[in-house]
Amino acid sequence: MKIDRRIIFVLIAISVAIPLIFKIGLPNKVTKEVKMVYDSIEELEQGEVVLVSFDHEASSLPEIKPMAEAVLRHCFSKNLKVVSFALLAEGTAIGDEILRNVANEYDRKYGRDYVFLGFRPQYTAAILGLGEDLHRVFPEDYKGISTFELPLTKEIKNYEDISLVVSLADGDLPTYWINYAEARYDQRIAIAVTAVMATTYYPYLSSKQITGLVGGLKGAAEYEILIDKPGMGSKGMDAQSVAHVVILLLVVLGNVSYFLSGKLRK
Amino acid sequence: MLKPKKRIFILFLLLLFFFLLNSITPAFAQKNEVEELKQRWFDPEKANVLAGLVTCIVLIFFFIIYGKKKGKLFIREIAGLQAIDDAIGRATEMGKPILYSAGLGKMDRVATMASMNILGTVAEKVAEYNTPLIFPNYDPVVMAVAQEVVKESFTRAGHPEFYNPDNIFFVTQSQFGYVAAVDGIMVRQKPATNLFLGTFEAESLILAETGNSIGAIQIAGTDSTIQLSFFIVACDYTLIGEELFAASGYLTKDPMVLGSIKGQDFLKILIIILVLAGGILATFNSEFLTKLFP
Amino acid sequence: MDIGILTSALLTLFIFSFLYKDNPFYKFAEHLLVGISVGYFLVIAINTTVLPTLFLPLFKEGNLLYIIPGILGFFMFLRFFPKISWVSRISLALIIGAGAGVSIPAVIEAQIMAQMKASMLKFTSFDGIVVMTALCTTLIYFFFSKKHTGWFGAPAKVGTWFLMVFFGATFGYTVMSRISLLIGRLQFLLGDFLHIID
Amino acid sequence: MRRQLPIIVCFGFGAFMLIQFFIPKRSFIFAYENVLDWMQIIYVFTLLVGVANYIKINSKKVTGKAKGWGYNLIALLGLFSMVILGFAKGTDQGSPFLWMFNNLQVPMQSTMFSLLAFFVASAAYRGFRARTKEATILLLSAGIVMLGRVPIGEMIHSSVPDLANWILNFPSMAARRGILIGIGLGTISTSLRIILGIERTYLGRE
Repeated sequence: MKIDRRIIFVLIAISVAIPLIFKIGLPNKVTKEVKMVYDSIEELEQGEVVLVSFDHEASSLPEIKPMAEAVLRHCFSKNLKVVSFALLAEGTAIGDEILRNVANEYDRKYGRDYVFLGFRPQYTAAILGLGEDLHRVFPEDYKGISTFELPLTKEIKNYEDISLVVSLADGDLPTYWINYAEARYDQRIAIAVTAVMATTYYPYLSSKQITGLVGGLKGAAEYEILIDKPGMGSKGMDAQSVAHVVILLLVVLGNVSYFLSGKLRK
Repeated sequence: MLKPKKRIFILFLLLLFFFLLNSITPAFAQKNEVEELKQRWFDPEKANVLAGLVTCIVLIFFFIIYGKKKGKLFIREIAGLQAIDDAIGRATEMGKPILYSAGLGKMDRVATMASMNILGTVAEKVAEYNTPLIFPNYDPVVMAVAQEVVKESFTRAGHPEFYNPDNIFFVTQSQFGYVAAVDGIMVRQKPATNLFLGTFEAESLILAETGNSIGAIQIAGTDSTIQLSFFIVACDYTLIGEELFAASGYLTKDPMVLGSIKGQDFLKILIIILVLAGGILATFNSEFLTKLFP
Repeated sequence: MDIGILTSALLTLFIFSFLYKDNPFYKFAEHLLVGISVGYFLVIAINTTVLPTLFLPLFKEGNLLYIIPGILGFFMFLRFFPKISWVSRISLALIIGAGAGVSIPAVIEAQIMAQMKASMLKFTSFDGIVVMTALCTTLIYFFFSKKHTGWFGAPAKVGTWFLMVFFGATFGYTVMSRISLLIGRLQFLLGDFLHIID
Repeated sequence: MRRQLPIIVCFGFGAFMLIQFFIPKRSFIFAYENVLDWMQIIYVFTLLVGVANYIKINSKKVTGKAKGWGYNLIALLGLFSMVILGFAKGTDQGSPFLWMFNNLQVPMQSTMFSLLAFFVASAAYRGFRARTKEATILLLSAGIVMLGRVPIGEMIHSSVPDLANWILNFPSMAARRGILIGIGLGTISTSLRIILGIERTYLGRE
């Protein structure tokens, strides 16, 4: 049976829009890999440094933003210091803005509690460079202030002064973090990636090369449960469920019609 | 290839250069272990990686030399490759063009290099029948290389006059801008065959779905594991990861490349044996093998 | 209404119009998007890379070593002049060569040896057996020196089954990601733009 | 010279970057840091070449009044307004540059991406048919993961999310590991061939 693609398109639009308007309130359960990220931040002492890297493009913002907000809220509520930058150009302005907004929620001060260092292309070189000297890779922050002058970065030399790296990614950048920062400098790495990339990183989870994994909007929703601050992730979960069911029904319909047409031909 | 003597000489020069650099840099204070380590010539913690490296180099080299000597090595057929031949034939019969895309990869990606090698063979076949080969590009460097490869292939096939550089063109460095352009080409020119070989990202599904809607035969191959799942669902044949690399060796028939593929096969056997041995030891609570790994 | 939200909403709708079919609104948005993204990239690249990592050490700190990458970078522009375009290959050779050199030990350590270690599981656990079987059979599938027939065909076949499990799981997970993106856009249209939801 | 020089450079830097991994000596680290800087800088220039190429092609279409040149003009306008605003007024909070990014680029790009939600649904409908044993496995695995990753899966049966997680964590993970190791071996052998100058497609065949 051939359905015009546009009918499928309309079905999908409806199945996402309706649950957004009329909330159902399906329950959500926290998975182990998300809890592991939460724990690896939870166990840090006040004042330790977390490096948050915005390794994504503007297109995946709907998934990255809820995850970034949840993780940053956790960091700031724990009084951790946050050093941040972007390894993909489009993450730059986005990262700067998300970081500033969340920091303001918690009254954190720029330069003392958090910094944003801007963008570096050629991520291999940047990640490796951080293992030797942060000031060399980032002589200045995003605003052009020397990293030797900012109170927070003044104290940081390389990975030895960074307790955890969180890579927010929509591509294979975490692989570079693992291949270079983890393997070469024993840096602890947690990742928050779009759902599409999540399966890619399960092997690293079981080999303990990453300390945890937050996967997409669902992961964000789970993280929001853990820090007890419902946000964008939780709001989208109903729509997610309904859309999945509609797609599965379409697949079932496709198969039923396939087998029926096969029988008719016989 | 460079002569071995020359190679050692260059390496020596390079080392000398860096030593000179070193002598003019200010001395660092030597305080702790890290500083002490920085006086040494070898980092003992990396011994296991060195062992792995030596194993890889020895095996791959051995088979490269072996291949060079023997001239011809056996490589099994790869399903997607046979399909490429048929697909070219089909386009010729129908008098329709063939669309080629190397995806978003830059020239330093292994998949892009493999794609260029395959492009050479495809172009040679296409030249015999004078079937148009359209190749929109995402990266200007890849485009330049592709033009040279195709031109050379047409010459080798004895039809340099059929080569049209305007068919291999640069589109844009924006992912979705590129997709939109390729989609436009598909809808307007209706190619009989689409070849997607290289590094792909989210655009894979849009390309494959549009290609499907115009009824083209589609053969894909990529090293991006995620996109493989879309190609598998939406294309007729898919070269999975290493198959793409091997395919380029299979087509070029370069004994040195084939040799290195053999070398990889032996490494795979070694990996399987080691993993199973490690599993057996782990069953008896021995960490003898696992301890050796990083 | 906020002009920013109005603009984004209109452009969002222009792009969604592609689902019906290709049309001038979509083409307008598409070209505008490409242009703007290239412009954005140019500004960010110059502000945050060319200036601090090349010009700052070269002109402010007087570190003459940086002349080398400066010149090599400049070589890339010689691509536009066919007669001397070959010079740009030197720069390309450096990136590709050095990249290849860095990647070999990194791949051996993280992508091969660490993965092998993680797969050495106990044969007494079901999960361990599954992991080792799946790993070994997929590796056999990628074996090119021998035809997948006879005794060798069976494990290769099992390997394809595990590959299919992976492809299916990835597809399923991806569906999730793509729907999330749509949720994000609809949250914007229904919330920030139309104020139907909060 | 034309052919030899790039191969020599490639070999020199490739071999150095390979061996320095094992040598913690200060001089080597210094040299290695420098090479990393160089790679970064040259890389930016290759991207700038792409931008220059883009401007060249679009202006050619506009001045030549090629079909649909109006669209190329829009692209150029977008590009130059970003560049002029970015350099004249800065990129800080509240700058017009950032406004353009947030209100034009971000929404368009994420909408483009969200089109995939529709395509993925139509591909699933068309592609997931239980024709062969392999296709059936593909279909089942996709279905279980799709259900298991959303709250509704748990309402159907409490073991659905666990089953989905098990698939992701064990068979699927191990198969991907197999693909990864294969690609890794391919990368190593290609990289070795590049360093030795056997593989030189990137230079273009001459």
